[in-house]
Amino acid sequence: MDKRLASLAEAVAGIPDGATVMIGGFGGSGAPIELIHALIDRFLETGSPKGLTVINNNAGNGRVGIAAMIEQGMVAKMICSFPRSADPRAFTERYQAGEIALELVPQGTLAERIRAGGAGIPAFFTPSSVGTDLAIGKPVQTFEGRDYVMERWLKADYALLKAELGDHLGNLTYRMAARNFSPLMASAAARTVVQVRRAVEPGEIDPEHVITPGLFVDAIIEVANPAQEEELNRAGACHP
Amino acid sequence: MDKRLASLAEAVAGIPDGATVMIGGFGGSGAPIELIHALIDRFLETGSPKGLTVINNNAGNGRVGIAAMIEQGMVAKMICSFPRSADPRAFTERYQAGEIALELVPQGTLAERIRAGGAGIPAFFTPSSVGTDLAIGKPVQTFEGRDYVMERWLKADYALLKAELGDHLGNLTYRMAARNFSPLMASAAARTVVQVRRAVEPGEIDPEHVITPGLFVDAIIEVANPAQEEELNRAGACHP
Amino acid sequence: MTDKLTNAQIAWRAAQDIADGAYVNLGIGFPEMVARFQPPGRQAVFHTENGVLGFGEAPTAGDEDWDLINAGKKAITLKPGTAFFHHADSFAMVRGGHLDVAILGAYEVAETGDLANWSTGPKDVPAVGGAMDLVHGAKRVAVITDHVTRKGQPKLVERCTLPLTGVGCVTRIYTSLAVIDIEAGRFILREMLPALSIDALQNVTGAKLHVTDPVGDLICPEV
Amino acid sequence: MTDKLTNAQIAWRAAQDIADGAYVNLGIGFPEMVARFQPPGRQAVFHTENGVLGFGEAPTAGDEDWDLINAGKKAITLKPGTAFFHHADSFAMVRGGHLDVAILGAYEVAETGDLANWSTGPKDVPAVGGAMDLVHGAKRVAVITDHVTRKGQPKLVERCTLPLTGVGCVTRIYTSLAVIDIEAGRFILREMLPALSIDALQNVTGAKLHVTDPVGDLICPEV
Repeated sequence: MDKRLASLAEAVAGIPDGATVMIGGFGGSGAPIELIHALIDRFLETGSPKGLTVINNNAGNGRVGIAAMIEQGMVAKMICSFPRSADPRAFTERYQAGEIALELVPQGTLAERIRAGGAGIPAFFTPSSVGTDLAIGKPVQTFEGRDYVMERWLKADYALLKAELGDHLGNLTYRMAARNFSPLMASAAARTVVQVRRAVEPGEIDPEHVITPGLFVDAIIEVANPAQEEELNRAGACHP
Repeated sequence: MDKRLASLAEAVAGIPDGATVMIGGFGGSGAPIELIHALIDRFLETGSPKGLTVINNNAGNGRVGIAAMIEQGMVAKMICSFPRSADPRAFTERYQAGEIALELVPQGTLAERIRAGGAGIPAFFTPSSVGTDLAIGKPVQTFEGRDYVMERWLKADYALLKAELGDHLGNLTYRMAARNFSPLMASAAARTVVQVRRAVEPGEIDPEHVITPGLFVDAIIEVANPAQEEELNRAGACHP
Repeated sequence: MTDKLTNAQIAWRAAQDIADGAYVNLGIGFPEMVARFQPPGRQAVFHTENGVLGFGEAPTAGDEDWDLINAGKKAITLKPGTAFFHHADSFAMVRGGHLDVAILGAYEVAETGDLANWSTGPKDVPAVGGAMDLVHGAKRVAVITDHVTRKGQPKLVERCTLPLTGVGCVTRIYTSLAVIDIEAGRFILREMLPALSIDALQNVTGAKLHVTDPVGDLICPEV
Repeated sequence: MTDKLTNAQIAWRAAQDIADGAYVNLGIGFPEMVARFQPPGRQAVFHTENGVLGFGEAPTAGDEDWDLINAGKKAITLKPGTAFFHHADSFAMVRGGHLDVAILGAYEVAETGDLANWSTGPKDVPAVGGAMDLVHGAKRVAVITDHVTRKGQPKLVERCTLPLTGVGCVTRIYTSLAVIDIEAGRFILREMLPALSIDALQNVTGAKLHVTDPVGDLICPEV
């Protein structure tokens, strides 16, 4: 079993129109810029994939990464907790024009819904959002005198993630806070594709240091010097 | 902040009669033998704590550890998935005599209930046990045409755990498969006490290798050469 | 020609259906034997409930590390690519549908796919372990078992009489006499020992055996 | 004597109530300032939603590592004892009641303890982040805020008019003029600027201020 792919183009080739795609990262930390840009390049060449539902904590920043996907018109809906950023114009413009849908989810609920999707738990109860507009229409149940909202799992067709080390079996480590949503998304997508800074042989990652076991990963592609979204934005970068 | 304790006796001093105690380990792997035996020693000296509810995957093996607690009559109830072992006589005898209660929980449900207790999730749905005797009396709900049982969180007054490294802030690592339930139990107990093979300075554990962040840990006690339950049993050991 | 397959031969036959790279959980006891018979060129990745993926074979006696065990509390070994994780993550793998195959033992299997393998009744100390999670998690749940009980009673039945582990969960049964699929609430006979007749097999089976395609010969090497 | 406290002074005052060793989450923006004013001899452990516990101060400009950020996407640093974890574990810490204190900003706080701090209405792009989790997780939820809006309208009110972040969750408010507790659906005045009268404070407060104990002087150093 060898989960390595040969190219970024191959890594994003299978994502169809209308797919739900989880994209790792919190702001620029952990954002798989090269995978996202490969997907944009495919869209620019072929017109596909479009009509995507994208799941990420944010809704893009500047003119790279998820913001560039939105700018190109590939995204029909964002599921996120915080669609604001230093430069949120791509999302804001489309949102205010009614061209992109938004499902706003409290950050902890978003994380837990994704985990539930990966863990085979169709629904769970949380105190978050009880009594607020974000709980409207959701079942509320009382446990030990306190109200909780029932939330549903969240799954995706694809997850596009960035990791630090990845072995051929798909075992992953992450760099510092770049971990964030990625281990959860790896478990909740039908197909999980990961750009790793360094592809290593099985056994090079200490079994106690594996963060995402290979079972959750379908494919890895080495991107040795990945771009940092924050640095791209500070340099005023734009894709394409 | 320094979470180190001076003695095993101090570590188990506060556990009251009737407490619910989570005990880490799966069989002998990860079993905090020295903490358990310190608790037994306290009981033999003072008659307390008794009437305990113990949560562990198993119900003891041989005449050490949890089995010895049961043999001494400290345990009123076990919550576990598998109360069988190579030498289950302590539990079996008390159970057949009607002297100990048993709440049998599927292993994955047990793990998830403990995680839910630590994560502030009062209830969740699982397919495990649907249509079986272990689902009797539990609410069943259908999602996307499939039935799921609602399960409740599980919390404890104390967790007694074994870890490999522990720093003064309570950050922990575990050795190989000795991890099992312990990171979950650390989060679900009002007070978490951990015997560590080596107490280290903050910074000695790589932040990416921490398995249980210190926030979940109240106290650590160094036990440099911990006994292995399996080895004790193979040697026919008995406590006291 | 043997009367029936040995346990090792049943395990061998089950192992032939495991694809290269499949993620597999083997129930404790007899099912663990399946790991020994992976066909050449195929490597399954084995999962054990207590938080290990991709582990190796049993160590030689005396080399055990008792922090490194499987769900049956037997010593295992590391191999390149092994990963450790906690119990909630382990059962996320199970419940979340990430395992390709789970192979379990059985007291009874019904033509409905119902499985009973955790309790022989109220006299016993009940112990369920991870079985109720596995039957709802793996993409394919198979059973390996002697075709009949020690007393010669059928283990393949119309309805289970013992407490259920799961409802409608088993899709294939490897027995000492046959390979039988469960489809739409029926036992479909796929393979049986060449010396056996369908009538003879039906006689030791507690529910109707259906034949929808030619029945293959169940031939296993001496293992 | 100043008319009102600066934001830094409000943050300083809030920091005085944080015990040594407390686990603390500071909301993004203004609340982050609280970390600067830990009293000598006390060290809180700061949590940030994106999976870091026990991190250090901001790096000097040019030394940022953009994989090491806080929930406000600002660069932070490691210090001995820092731990990383994923988002589900991070919010297990929050929702599970493991944080001692969360300090948040506010658009409005009601005498009921209701907080509104995530949406200024339908014209805006809504963004909630982790606020709705934090208000139900931390053992103590405090607000730091100017006492009135930029237009001089009260931010402490009988009932919030903006969309709620949480119901009955805030227990203490540190404002530019006063420290106010919320108990049993009432604002209880604890401290106010020495130059201020209760009447003057009541005039800029949208709900009745109750006095149950002697009101302390709110005195902050120039920071």
